[in-house]
Amino acid sequence: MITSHFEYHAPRTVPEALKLLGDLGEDAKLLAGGHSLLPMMKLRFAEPAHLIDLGKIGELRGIAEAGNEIHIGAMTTEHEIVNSSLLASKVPLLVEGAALIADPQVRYKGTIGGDISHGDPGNDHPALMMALDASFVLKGPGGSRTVKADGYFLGLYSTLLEPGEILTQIRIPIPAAGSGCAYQKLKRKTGDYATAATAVQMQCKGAKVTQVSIALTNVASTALRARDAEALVMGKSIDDALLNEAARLAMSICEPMPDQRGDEEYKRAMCGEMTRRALKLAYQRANQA
Amino acid sequence: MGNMNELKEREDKLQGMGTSMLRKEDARFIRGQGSYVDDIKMPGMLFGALVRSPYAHARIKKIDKTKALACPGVVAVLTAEDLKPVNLHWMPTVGGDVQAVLADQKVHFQLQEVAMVLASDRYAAADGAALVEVDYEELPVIVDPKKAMLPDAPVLREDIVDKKDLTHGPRTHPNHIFTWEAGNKEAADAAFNSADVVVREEILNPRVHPSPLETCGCVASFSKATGNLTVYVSTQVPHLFRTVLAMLSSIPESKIRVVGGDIGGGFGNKVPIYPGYVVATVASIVTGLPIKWVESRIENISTSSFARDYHGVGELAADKNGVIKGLRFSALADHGAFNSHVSATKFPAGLFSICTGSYAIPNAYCRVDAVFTNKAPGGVAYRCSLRVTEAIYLIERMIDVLAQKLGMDKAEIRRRNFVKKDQFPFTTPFGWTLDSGDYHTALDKVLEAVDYEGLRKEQAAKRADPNCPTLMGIGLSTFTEIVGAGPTKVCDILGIGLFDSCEIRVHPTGGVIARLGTMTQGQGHATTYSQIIATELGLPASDIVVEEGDTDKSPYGAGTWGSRSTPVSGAATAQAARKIKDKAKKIAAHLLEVSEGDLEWEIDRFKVKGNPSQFKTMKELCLVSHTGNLPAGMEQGLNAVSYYDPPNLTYPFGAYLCVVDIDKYTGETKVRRFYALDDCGTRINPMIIEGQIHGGLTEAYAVAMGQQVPFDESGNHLGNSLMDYFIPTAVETPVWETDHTVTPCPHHPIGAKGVAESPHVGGIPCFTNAVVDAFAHLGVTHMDMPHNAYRVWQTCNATGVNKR
Amino acid sequence: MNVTLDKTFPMPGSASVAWKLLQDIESVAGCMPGAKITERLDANNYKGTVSVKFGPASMSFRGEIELKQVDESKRVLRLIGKGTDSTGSSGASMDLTAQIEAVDENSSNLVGHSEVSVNGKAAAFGGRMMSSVSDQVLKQFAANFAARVQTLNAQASPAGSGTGSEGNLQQPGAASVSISATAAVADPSAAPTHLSAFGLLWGVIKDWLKSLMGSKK
Amino acid sequence: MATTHKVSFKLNGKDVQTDVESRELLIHTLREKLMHTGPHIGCETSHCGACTVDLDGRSVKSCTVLSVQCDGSDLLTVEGLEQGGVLHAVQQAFHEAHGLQCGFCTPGMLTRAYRLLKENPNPTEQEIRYGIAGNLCRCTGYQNIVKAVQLAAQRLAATPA
Repeated sequence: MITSHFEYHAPRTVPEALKLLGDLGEDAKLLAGGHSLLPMMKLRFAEPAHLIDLGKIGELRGIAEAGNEIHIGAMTTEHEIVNSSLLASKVPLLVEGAALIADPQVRYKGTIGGDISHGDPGNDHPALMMALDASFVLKGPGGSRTVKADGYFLGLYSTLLEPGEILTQIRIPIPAAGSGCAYQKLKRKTGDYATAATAVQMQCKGAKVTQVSIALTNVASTALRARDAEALVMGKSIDDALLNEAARLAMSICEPMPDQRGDEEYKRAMCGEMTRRALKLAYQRANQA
Repeated sequence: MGNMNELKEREDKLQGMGTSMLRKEDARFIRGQGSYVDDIKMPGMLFGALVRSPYAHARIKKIDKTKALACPGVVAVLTAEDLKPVNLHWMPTVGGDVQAVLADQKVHFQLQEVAMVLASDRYAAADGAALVEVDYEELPVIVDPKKAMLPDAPVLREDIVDKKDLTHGPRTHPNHIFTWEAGNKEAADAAFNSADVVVREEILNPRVHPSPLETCGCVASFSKATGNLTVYVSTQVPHLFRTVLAMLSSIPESKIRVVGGDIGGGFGNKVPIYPGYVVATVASIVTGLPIKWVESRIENISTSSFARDYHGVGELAADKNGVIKGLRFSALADHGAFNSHVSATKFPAGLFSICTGSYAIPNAYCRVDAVFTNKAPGGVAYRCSLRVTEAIYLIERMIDVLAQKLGMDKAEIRRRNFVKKDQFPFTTPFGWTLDSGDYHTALDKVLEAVDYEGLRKEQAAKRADPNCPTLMGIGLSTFTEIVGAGPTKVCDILGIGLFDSCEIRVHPTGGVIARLGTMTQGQGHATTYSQIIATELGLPASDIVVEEGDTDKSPYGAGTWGSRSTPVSGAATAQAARKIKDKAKKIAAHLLEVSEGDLEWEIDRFKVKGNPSQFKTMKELCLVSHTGNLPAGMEQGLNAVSYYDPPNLTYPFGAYLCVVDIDKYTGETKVRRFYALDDCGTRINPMIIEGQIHGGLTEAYAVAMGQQVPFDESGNHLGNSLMDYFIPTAVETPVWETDHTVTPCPHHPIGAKGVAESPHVGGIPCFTNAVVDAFAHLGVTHMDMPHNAYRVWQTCNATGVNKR
Repeated sequence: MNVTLDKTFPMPGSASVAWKLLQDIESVAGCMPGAKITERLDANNYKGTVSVKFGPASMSFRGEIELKQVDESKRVLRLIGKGTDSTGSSGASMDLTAQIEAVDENSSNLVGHSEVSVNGKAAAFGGRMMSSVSDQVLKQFAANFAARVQTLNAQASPAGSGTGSEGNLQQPGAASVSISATAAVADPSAAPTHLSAFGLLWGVIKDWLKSLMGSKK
Repeated sequence: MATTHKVSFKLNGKDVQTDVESRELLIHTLREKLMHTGPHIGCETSHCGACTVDLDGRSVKSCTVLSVQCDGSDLLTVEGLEQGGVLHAVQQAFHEAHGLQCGFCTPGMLTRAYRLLKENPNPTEQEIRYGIAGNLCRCTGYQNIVKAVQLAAQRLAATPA
């Protein structure tokens, strides 16, 4: 469990990091929290010649309110997210989701940007970002661009992030007051990836759902937006029959990969179950709010 | 009353048996000053990394060391060819087989040891290991033991294909290891033929791994100058380790020193001698340098001894009242690629024949067939005595199956079959003599504590409610353990009897040092042994030092496994102390000028009967024993050694009850309540006993609810890291409620029985019984472990309880 | 860890052109993402490497390819490739039976049946991705192969077709000079698919990572 | 081969400087170069937490931290908990509540408990279990560890540091 040799670089600014990334090209990898990359390198499945550590770039950290958005630096840790009173009051879904990631030590190091750039459907942030309609700021040699979370995740581990680009910031529109949300995650034990998980962000008027987004974790090669299920519940008040149908619609778009967590049938069923529970809870919260 | 207080003060000062003395061991551990094998650093020490096979069964066509040897820091690369000259490329196993130290022409399981790279540090060793090029030719693989004995099954062990017998009787197939039987088949069959009711169930104990938090490892250090070999190793059996090394290396045993140091948990994983140890030792002998070899976690789970992998069939025959008349248990045992299974010579299937459990069953027969497969070798006792978990799991499951068949309450059927208090000592049809017990009292105490009737009512109500989102299950386990191997007349390993020893030296000022042949791995020996001595000698436990694990210091013993420390070494300790006490009494009589008969013992002193002012404290006698003022002809000193050969094993028992709530829709099982009553006889340190029970129950929970070492059909590991291999965290682990009764062991000097394994052995069936009970009303009679959400959901799905 | 795949891919070229290309082992290898023939041992045996470097992930298998069977009449070819990765901790093999079915003079089908197996670390940590990955491997292969068929079909002259099986069997040797894996990368039509092949192997590697790690970047 | 880096950091209050390869892991630097063998190696894949140390006020798994990343950091290991011959409350509490057996997970567990109580001086049982979920123990079943953390919390509350 020892990595092969590599060179370590610790740029202090984003331009510095971009220059290194440009100069070193394919031989370089960005190091965020390291809890995916380093173990992979210890098993020698990954042998990059250079690591560019983003950990020393202060401008990549922090959580701030900017107009009707929350801006989060890509290198902000899960620990900081879980303990942010700003997020707790403005974007509780993110706090609820981040608290279910990995374990305390990993949350001290793991970053939201690393989680998203990774493009792993087992990671929790992709679905959370989709449910929150977040955008990502990608900086590259050619400057900066902002892309929507919905559409960012192209396939297993492939995203819109181009080689030479760095994800620097996450922008989340602050949900209207009176929104309800929930992240329901089934896992084997602390520290595990989701067998299936569902993120729901919802608004209601009276008992009727006026806005809802539903996103699914680890049931396909990317996080999925459950649009049919969303369409179904829009404008309706939620009861068990509707929950069953919404769950069925969510299940119908799953293409899970079998593993030690379960076979396709189980994972699909669990996606339905998590969806039903997340919807129910978000609906309750929206109506209590 | 003042006298009473004074007596109590003296008593308390000793912190003897029965007191929850805080552990002596903790002082260094809480400061990070433990000394585990990987902490050892010696001048010139090289680090060894093993090159392992990616294939489960393959011929080695070629090994090319060139690139590895060119790697900076790499000193040498050892293969089977290099070990041949010293004839150590293979080693004999305790199971009567041989095991490849480094793969000789063929690999028999995935990640088998193929070569060892020696380098200046672990970084260079890893670099070198990645550069050793091995060409393999894949061979057909057997993963499923049920396929091992098929007529057309590939022959796995070409090296022993001509061996008709691996010391445990004739082999009937090249992949067959042994067939072992016990009991009376005819009588059992007759009982089945005439029974009112018969039940049969196929019951698997899946392949699991003990996974102590510290993996296995050693530092072997051979001095070319003196010819002395010192091996620091994370082992549960330092003395047996030394004996085996002497046999293998032909170095005189007197020139080998094995040091256990601190052991980061063992749970059976640290009983065997692993190839890595042997290669490191040879490497040190060859280079004259210290060699460190330490497993990674993946290596640990994948290659150092697994446990279980028993594919069982249980059958019970009973009358219509649920009284069991006959038992037939069998198991197909997957021993992996080599029979390096650790068992006493006379018990190739360990103590499997304890499978009548706590019940008076007149006719019984059991049989175990062991076979080779392309999986890692071993089969250790994971927090139990060998094959006892498998045996107790079978009987505790089958009695539930029988109860369901008869529509009888699962507590009631146990009552009807228990060995009764007045039947002890009770000899089972397999010949074990259960020393003592009071099973009815234990069970009733538990049922009352949890309001069993109330729980059953709640369960009935929930079953009647179609909208209830959970299934409630109540599991019982009323087990009898068999620990403390064991009497030399039946128990030996490599011909060495399983007695154990204690040497006690008393110093003039009353300080005591005790040395034992056991090896603590967290059980708190330094504390409990000193408490035994404190009570026996009336000297404060705080002044008693206990040493174990250094074979140069401690007397010979078979080590710590099978809960044998208290039953065997605890007895040796008490007996050595009593020898000293007898001598002290003679000195006291001499000093007080009375006869020994006029003296009586009181806490920490001998006093003259009827004349309490006339006494000699033990502390005084310690000093006098080092003077000339002794009875005529008596030698100085207060020292003694005792070698204890137990007359019988000990039989701790318990009654456990578990309540689970199963989420019908996810299959998740929540343990709402677990109540564990244990009876381990005399309780030496209640705090430590409770800690051992917490730990054993947690390991039982891990095995029952999640642990399994999974393979694909090609023998590839599919879950050999801690991502997949289930070790529960504080979040998943249930809260444990503990209770006890005390039924002293009649044949043990202090009446103790051993406890650390009971919660594991008794806990596992209790969890399964609870999970199955949740589905019992739906006709489910058995579910194989592990009861993870995925597997339990499949039963929810099959029974339709998850329909919305 | 085994997976069996049966696939049919349409080829933009005549059966004879596709069949000719199929028998050119170097070209076939060249169509395999990251694959390369390093040595030809004899008419039916080759040494080669499958090596991919993408992002942090790199795995390179060295091994042998054996041409098991060539059935001119049915246009069926079977080859077996086996290898171990550079760290000696993983093994992989593929038993591929490929057939060319004529559709019309300018199109045909590549019908593939393959049994892929992965051993060791790759199976332990990437095994559960096997089928989808192998599936993508074949897609990439077919895309590259189709691109070549198209190129060759364009060049194909009436004379070019109808070459006897003898000639075809000798061709690989000669072809290994002219066509090679590197040529495949140069092939503009193959290039983009080659890139996405990177994407898929990136996927394999990251997948076992996911199976291993409880945690994240 | 790879260049080495000079790395300086505070270790249990003392300034240390050492040369490390880029790939060197903090756990190895601590154990093999700086002779702090309190933190242990249990899994190497950042699951078990035996290697937990306190890095700039965060509990981290030192098997998944590069030593070169720690330049200028402030590190605390189990060896640094005892101050002036006086055990830290968590150490004393683990002893008194029998929160350890084989002792292998203990240094990581103590270091984690130390940080947990700094961030949440009065945790509920559930908060404690959640807070130590990155540290595996095979011996105790966690029950006495939870008790120990609760006991330490009481002691710390009684004597503000």
